[in-house]
Formats: sequence, structure tokens, C-alpha cells
Amino acid sequence: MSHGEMTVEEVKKHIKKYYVVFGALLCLTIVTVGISYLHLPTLQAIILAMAVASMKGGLVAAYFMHLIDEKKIIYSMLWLTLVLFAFCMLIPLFTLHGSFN
Amino acid sequence: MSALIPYIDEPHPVTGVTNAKLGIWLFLASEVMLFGALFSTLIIMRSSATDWPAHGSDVLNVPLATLNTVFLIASSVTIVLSWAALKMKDLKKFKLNMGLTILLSFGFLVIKYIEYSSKFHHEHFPSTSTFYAVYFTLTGLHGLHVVGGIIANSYLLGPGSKMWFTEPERFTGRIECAGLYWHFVDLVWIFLFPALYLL
Amino acid sequence: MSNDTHNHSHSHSHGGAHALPFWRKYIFSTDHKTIGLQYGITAIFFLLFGFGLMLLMRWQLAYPKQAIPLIGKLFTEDGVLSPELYNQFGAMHGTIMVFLGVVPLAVGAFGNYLVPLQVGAQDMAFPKLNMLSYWAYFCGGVVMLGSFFSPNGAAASGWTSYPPLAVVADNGQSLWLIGMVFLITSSLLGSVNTIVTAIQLRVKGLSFMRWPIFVWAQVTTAFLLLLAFPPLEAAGVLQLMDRIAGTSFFLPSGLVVSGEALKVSGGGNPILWQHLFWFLAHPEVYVLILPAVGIVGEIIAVNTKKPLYGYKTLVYSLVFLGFMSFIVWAHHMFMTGMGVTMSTFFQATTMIISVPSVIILTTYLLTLWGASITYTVPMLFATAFLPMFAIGGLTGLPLGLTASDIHLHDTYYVIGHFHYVVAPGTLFALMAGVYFWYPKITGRFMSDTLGKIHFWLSVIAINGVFMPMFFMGMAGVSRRLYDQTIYAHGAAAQPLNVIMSVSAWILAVAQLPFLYNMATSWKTGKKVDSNNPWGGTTLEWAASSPPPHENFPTPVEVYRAPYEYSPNKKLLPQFVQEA
Amino acid sequence: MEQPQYGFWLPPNISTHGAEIDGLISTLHWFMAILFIGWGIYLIYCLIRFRARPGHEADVSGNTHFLIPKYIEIAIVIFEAGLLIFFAAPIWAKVKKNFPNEAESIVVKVTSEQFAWTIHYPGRDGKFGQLKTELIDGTNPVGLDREDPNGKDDILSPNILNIPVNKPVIVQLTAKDVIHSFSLPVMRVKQDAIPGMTIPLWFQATQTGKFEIACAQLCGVGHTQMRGFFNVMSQEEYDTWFNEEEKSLLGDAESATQPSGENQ
Repeated sequence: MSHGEMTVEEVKKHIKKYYVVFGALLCLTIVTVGISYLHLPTLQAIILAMAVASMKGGLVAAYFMHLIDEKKIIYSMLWLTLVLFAFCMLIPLFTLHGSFN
Repeated sequence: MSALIPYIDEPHPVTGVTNAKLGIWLFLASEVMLFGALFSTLIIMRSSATDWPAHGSDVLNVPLATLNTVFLIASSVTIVLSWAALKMKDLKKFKLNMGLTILLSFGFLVIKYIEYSSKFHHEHFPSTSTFYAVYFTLTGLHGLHVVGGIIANSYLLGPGSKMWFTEPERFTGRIECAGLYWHFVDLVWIFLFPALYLL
Repeated sequence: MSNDTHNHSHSHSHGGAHALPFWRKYIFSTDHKTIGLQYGITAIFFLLFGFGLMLLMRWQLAYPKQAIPLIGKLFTEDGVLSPELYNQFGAMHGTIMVFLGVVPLAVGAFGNYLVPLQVGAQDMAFPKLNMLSYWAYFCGGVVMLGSFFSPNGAAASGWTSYPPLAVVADNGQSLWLIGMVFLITSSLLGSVNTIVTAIQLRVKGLSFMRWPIFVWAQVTTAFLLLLAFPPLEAAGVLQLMDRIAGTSFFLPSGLVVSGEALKVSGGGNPILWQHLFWFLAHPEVYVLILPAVGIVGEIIAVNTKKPLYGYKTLVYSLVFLGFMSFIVWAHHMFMTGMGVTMSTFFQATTMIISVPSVIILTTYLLTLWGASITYTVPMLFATAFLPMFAIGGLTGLPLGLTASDIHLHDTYYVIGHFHYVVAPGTLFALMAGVYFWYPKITGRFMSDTLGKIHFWLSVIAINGVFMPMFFMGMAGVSRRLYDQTIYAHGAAAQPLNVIMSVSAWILAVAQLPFLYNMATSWKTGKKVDSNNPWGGTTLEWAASSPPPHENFPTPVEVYRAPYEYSPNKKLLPQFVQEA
Repeated sequence: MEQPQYGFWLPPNISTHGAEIDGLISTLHWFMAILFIGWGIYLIYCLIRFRARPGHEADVSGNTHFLIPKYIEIAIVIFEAGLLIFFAAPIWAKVKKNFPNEAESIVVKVTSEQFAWTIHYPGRDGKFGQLKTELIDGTNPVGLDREDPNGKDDILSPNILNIPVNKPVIVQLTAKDVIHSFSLPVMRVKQDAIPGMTIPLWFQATQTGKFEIACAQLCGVGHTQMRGFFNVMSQEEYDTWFNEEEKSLLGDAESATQPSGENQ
């Protein structure tokens, strides 16, 4: 475990961090719902909503899932996954715009 | 038998992780690809659909879903706190937090049930339109992941927690893995929520 | 586990295994070797079953609309294979051979048995998951077999299950999808286990660049399965929704089936399925071939009595091949109306992927230079693998370039191409593997004479099956035709079908000595006189034959890279300390 | 119209673009043959020369390095890149993108279904009539609206594609139910017909004759039976056929949907 040798003090510090992240997540949830009531043009709405979601996702991954200090092997595996995930997200592009050009 | 398998409770000196942790991350990597394909589908369906609602809020219940978001985020906090409690050798606090996690997940499912039944009540089924097809399939699969999490977490809270007295390190590792899975379920919802309800 | 239990259980490792009741030891076993054998036996059963389906189809192809002799009446009243059954057999032949036969044998059986041994581990990292993985595979197999008995028979929309055909098809298709979910689950569990085992349970001294080539191949394969299968799982769920819940993920608006407008919401996209399917199914091809490459590497290294040429290059090529296999998938879809930009991209990636394949082949060929080749049965199969794989790979070129693909797409040429990769390619390698590791598994050799009969008959017959396919494809005959003689160009090429069918039946007969050999050598084969009968350098040869319950009663350690020989031409196994 | 000769290799080519495809196919096969035979000779030489025998020992030094294979590999890469850039991509662009002028071509719609092809000619006015799903029945497989002024003179020809020689033909390909594939082996044409999409393709025949349309994509139990015909006629023959069809259509509008298939 990356946190195998944590002292009680360190754990307490971590717990404080969790509460801060919790607060941030709640705020961002309110922000994203709030934005949706503005009825922005579709493209801007999508970009904003995905930006906020990515921030929230980033916080969860970084602090709750401890990705902020993880071992190299996990990172390398996740980078690989991320690249393949990106390929997978090209499928809409290929499906919708691959034809006739 | 498993006694001879090394690095169950201590990290491998070279990789720095335990078997279970590497395993759960590999599993989550595959889950990333699963939801990647589903999000691809969502984008395609939305781009080519003729009757996609202009705003998800026109057809879906945003306040309920927001509450559900809060539930899941809160459960993510409680499960990480339950792990921290084990780190401080506090089994009671672990049980409290894990119990809260399960309670919150049930809350999530109850709200999901209310949402679904009101949709069915208004004769909105997966076959109604591509929007509902995507909505039911994606939230349904996510819901199955929640159910899976509840089963795993309940086991760890109940009979599984006996391991704390024999192999505390290994048990803490298990809770960490359960937490990683649960955070992932939360993470998926964080993207599903705006994609379906808010856009 | 705390350290004292760790040490304590060492001394009891044997006693514990024998105390287990029969069903824990052989049925619901968590021992990787038992699970490997379970996988192997089940997979061989499915390989024979899928092969059997093909033998029946080949009768219809060679002698259209004539009753199948002797057994035809079992299938239809007049003994003639009906087009319905033909399509079912075709779809299930593909599905069974790929997902229930070759992958479980290559990955489930060989991977399970050998990866822990080759990294010096006592077992897989997660023995219970390993057992679960086998039983998920077993359930998947039962569902697939059971689908033949559903009211309208098994899935009949090809192993690719393209919608809308698969969505409007009979219920066998739903069972196919459910079966696939089991098989995917099994593969996911298995691949997590393989990766963790290979990385975490390496014995002291076994750095990554000391992994035997087989372990590299298995780990790369496991990553392919892990990351490519989920999109198919998603697609499977979506197709199931289309079939059961009436959604329209893959159904466009305005479908008219048999003169009736389909009552669905529409708005879906049939091309989406193809993208998601091939996102898996192209890497799947490499799942089939990489373990074979690993097996052949081991066998060549042992039987040439010299180090593998360019081990590092080989490793990098394997990994690069695995990675590239994720971005070539749309070359299966050139005929779906693909434009110039997209097709050029996928042609380019396809041409790039041929480079590591050529490098792998070249390193093996160069290993032969300066060797001292012993022609054991496994070596014969491994040697035959090289030119067969070369044919399979080379014929991919005209299919990978759009312009030549126009004529060859969806013809017999494609079938010839991938069968050369999978049948005389992968399956020969797997047979080589069976002959090679049989002494390790049972403590006895398989008969050399029977093995040589098996080899020579197989190698001739299998080329008789697949070589004519290239000519038939050139002639423009579409694949999956029930009776090609109704077309003028099909009728002209029909004599080739007779050659193929007769060769296929000879090939079937050629497998009898193999099966007999496998069954009887278990009890009557020549006993091995040492742990290392072939003179191998990797860790599995340090264990006794068969290896005991926890593989290595005394801990082993690795002192050097695999495939090393001392200057005085002595074998230097990884596990032997003195230089 | 003589019968084409088929055998165990490429069928005759009667299209203007087919020679380039055939050229690429044969170049590729020469390339493959050279590589395979080269490897094969090397392999057999090794298998014989380096067989285990008394007095022969393996060279285990492991420090021999071969340069020739490296150069061969580089050559292969360059050759493949060349094929892609100078042959495959340009041919593809020509076939899939550079469409002939519609005014100088025959434009037809081909609709595939289980298990037949319907060829839909726009008729004398050159305009396709409207298609309506609710009008689809046994005699009107594409749901052509004969009330539509543009549709009155449209010819529906089941399973038979008649085209004049030496004139570009543009096909707008679609499917009603499942995916089919429109394959004309002698024309070096193949294109999937996908429901929900209309995919254009074009070709130009260089000689007359009677040929076949095959379905190349598994489309159900009758996949084999999905055989169509295409007749390449001289311009005069084509005009005669066309005028007769038009006469029968416009003379008696009620019987307009009668197929003209007998008119070969």
C-alpha cells in the first residue's frame, strides 16, 4: 500500500483533506446544476459541463483514489488505458464523419 | 493454500503495491473502457437523434438526480473515512463509516427506483426513443455497479470484517480496494449526471 | 498473512493438497495447474466440436443439396443441411473456435499452467478468481451449446453478429449475447490474474527483461483482453437491449423487414456495432496469435540449442504489436462507405502493424542460423508455424489496402487469410505446445511416431483446406454462401470446394492419432528421466514432472536472462547458479 | 453478348477502373511471392544445414548480428508505404470520391432487401419519385409514389440492372432491412448497402455482356439466393429497352408497378 507506513498524525491530515474535497465537490455540483439553468448554447453548455465534471472527477481520482501519489506501475497502466480510452472516444468521430470524405 | 502467495498484505519491493491493489486497478482500467464505449454510444446517439430533448431537465428530474449526486459523493467520503479509520486501528469507526456508505448507496437506489417508476408510470420505456434507450441503459448499468458495490461492502462490513482480527493489513487493503471501486462508481456518475440530466 | 504462518505452511504444502476431497481437488480446484488442465480439456472439446460443425458445412459446400451420408438424418428430415442450419453452424463455428476453443486453450490453459511456473510462483495471484474464471467460461460454453436446442436454433448471424440482422434474428442470438457476457467476464478475470501473477509473483532475480518470451506474450495478450473486451461487452449489452427491451441503438429509422415497417423508435446506427465489435475483434486476432508466438519462441530456443536471436527486439515488437492492434480495427470496415481520410489513416496503421510482425518472424528465422536443430515433434510443428504464419500475414496486405480490398473483401480470400493465421498458425503452435509441455504435465512423453504421423498428415491436409481459398477469393466468390454454384463464377470455382472438403476430412482423420496419443501416453508413455527432459532454460523445467501442488517445494531463484548458454556450449538454465 | 469465362483466378475485368485494382493485386502478389520464396529458401537451407548431427554444434555465442534482414525490413516498409501512397489511396479516391458528372451518367437507385435487389431508374425526366414507406408492398418494393409527378415515369426493375456500355453509371445504394453488400466481381465493385444510409458509387463498363450481382454480406437465410443480373448493352439496345419501359409505364399508369424484368 502506498500508505502502508502512515502515522496517526498523517492519517488525520488526510482526513482533513477528504473533508475539504467533499466541500469542493458539493460546490461544484451546485455550480454545474446552476449553469444548466442558464440554458447556454449547446456547445458552450457541453464544454462547461464537461469541464466541471472533469474537475470533480479529477478531485475524486486524485484525493479519494490517492492517485496524487501512487506507484509508477499504476500510473503507467493508467496512461495506457487513457490512450486506449481516447481511441475509443474516436469512435463517434469515425461513425458520424468517416463516410464519403 | 493462499498462504504461499506473497505480497497479499505487504507491497512488492519493486512495484510498491500489493497484488490486490494492482488487480483492482487493472479491473478499473477495464471498466474505464466499458464506460468509454458507452459514452461513445451516448455521443453518437445524441448527435444523430432527431428527438433528443433540448435539455435533459425537460424530461428528467434534476433535483432528485442532484440529491443522488450528493448521496454518492458523500458515500465516497464515508468509505474513504472508513479506510482511514482502519489506518488508525479504529474498528468501530470503520463500521460506522462503512455502514453509512451502504446506507447512502441504498438511498441512491431508492431515488433511482422513484425516478424509474415515474418514467414507467408516464409510459416512458427504453423503447420510447433513443434518449430513453440511452438513459435507461446507462443509468441501469451504473445502477448494477452500485448494487455490486453494496454487496461487496456489506460483506466487508459483516462476515468479511472478521479478517481484521487475523490479518489486519490484508483487511485494510481490501477496504482500500473496495473504496477504489466505489470511487470509480461515483466518478462514472459524476459524468453521467451532466451528460444525461443537464445537457 | 503474517510471516510465521507463511513459513509454517511450507512444510505442510503437500499434505494439505492430498487432504482435499475429490470435488475440491479436481472440480472446484484453485490450483492453477488443475484449472489449466480443465481449461485445456474443455477447450479441446470445443475445438473438436467447432471443427465438427465445419466438417458438416464442408459437405454442403462440396456437394450442394446432397444428403449428408450416414449422419445427415440427425439434422434434417431429408439429410440435406438446410440453409438455416448452415448459417447457424457458420456463426457457431466462428464463435466456438475463437472464443471457446483457441483463446481458452492459448490463454486459459497454457497461460494458467505455465505463467506461474515460468515466473517461479506457487500459484496464480488470485486462485479463487482463477477458479471463477474457468467456471464463467464453462457457463458461457454451456449457454452457447444450449442455444442449439432453443426453438429456432443457435445464433445464425455470423460470429460478427452485425445488426440489424442480428437484432431481427431468432432467439438464439440472445443466448449468444448472454454466452458472450459470461465469456467476457471469464477473460477479464483471467487477464487480471495473469498480469498480477506475472508482475507481482516473480521470484527473486526475475526482472522484466528476464521474462521468458512466453510470459511477455501472455502479459501482452492479457492487456489486450482486459482493455479490448469491455467495449464488446458494452456493445453486447446494447444489442441485448435492442433485442429484448425494444431499443434502437443499432436500428436506423425506417426499417422495413419482410415488407412490414419495424415498430421501433429508430434513430440508431448499425455502423456503431461494427466499430465497437472490431475494437475488440481486431485485438482479438492478436490474442490468438501472440501466445502462439510465445510458445514457438520457447520451442525454437530449446530445440536449436542456442539463444533466441534479438530477445529485446522480440519483446519490443510483441508489445508494439499489441498496442498497434488497438488502432487498426476499421480496416475490417473499408466497404461501409468509408471516405479517403479515414481509410488512409487505417491503411497506414495497418501497414505499420506489419512491421513488428515481420520482425518477429525474422528473429525466429535468424535464430535458426548457426543452430543445431533437433527435429522433435514440437519442433516440427513450431517450424511449420513459421511459413504458415508468413502466408497468413502476407495475405493480409491486399486486404489491408483499400483498393485491392474492393475485390477481395468478404470473399474466400479473407477466410483463407485469417485461417492461415489461426489454424496452421496458432493451432499448430498450440499442438507444438501440447507435445512440448506434455512431459512436464504428466511426467511422460507422447509417442514420437504417432506425433510424426499427426504432423505430416496435418501439415499437408491443412494446406489443402486453406490454400484453395485464396484462389476462390480471387475468383470473387462471396463468403458465407450456402451454395455458390448458382453463380456463374461460383460454379466455375466449385472444384476447389471439393478439394477443400476432402482435405478437411483428411485433416479430421489426422487428428485421431493426436487424440489417441494424448489419451494413452498419460499412462503408457515413456517416462521422463529428469525435470528437464528437453534441455530448457526457463523456470518450469526446475519443477518436477508433474509439478507438485505448490510447484516449487524449495524456493527457486533466477540468476540470468532466459536462453543463455555458457561459452563451452553448456546449457545455462535461469535457475542454476554456477556459471 | 458472349458468356464471360470464369476460372480459379481473377474474373474478367470489364470496368474502366478495374485494371488499376488488378494491377495492385498482382503487384502485391508478386511482392508476397518474392518474400515468401526468399524466406522459404532460407528456411529450408537452415533446416538442412543446421540439423543436429554428430560433430555439429550450435553457435551459442549470441553475438552474431545480421544486417541484411534489417535492410530487407526497411525495404519492405518503403515498398508498403509506396503502395499506400501511390496506389491504394489514389485509386480509392478515384473510385469513391471523384464522381462523374451526373448529367452525363446513368443514375440509378439500388435498394437491397432480404433477398432481392430493386433497381430504380428515374425515368425520362431524370428525377426520382418520392418514396413512402407506407406504400411498400409486394409489387412496389421501394414504396414509390406513382402519384408524384416525378415518379410517374420511374422504372422499377427487380434484380436486373441494365446499363449502356462506355457510359458512367452512378448507383445510390441503400438497404431496407439489414446490411447487404453490392458486389459486381467483373466490375471490381463492392459496396456495403447499409439501412439508414444512402451510399453512392460509380463505375463504367467497357464491354457488353450478361453478368451477375452477388450479395457479399451475410444477410440471412437466403443470402445465397440474393443473385441479381446486370446486362451491359450497347447504347442502342439500352435506348430500345428504356423506351419500351417508358411506353408501358406512361401508357397505362395503373399497371405501372409491373416489373419489367422479362425484358432482358
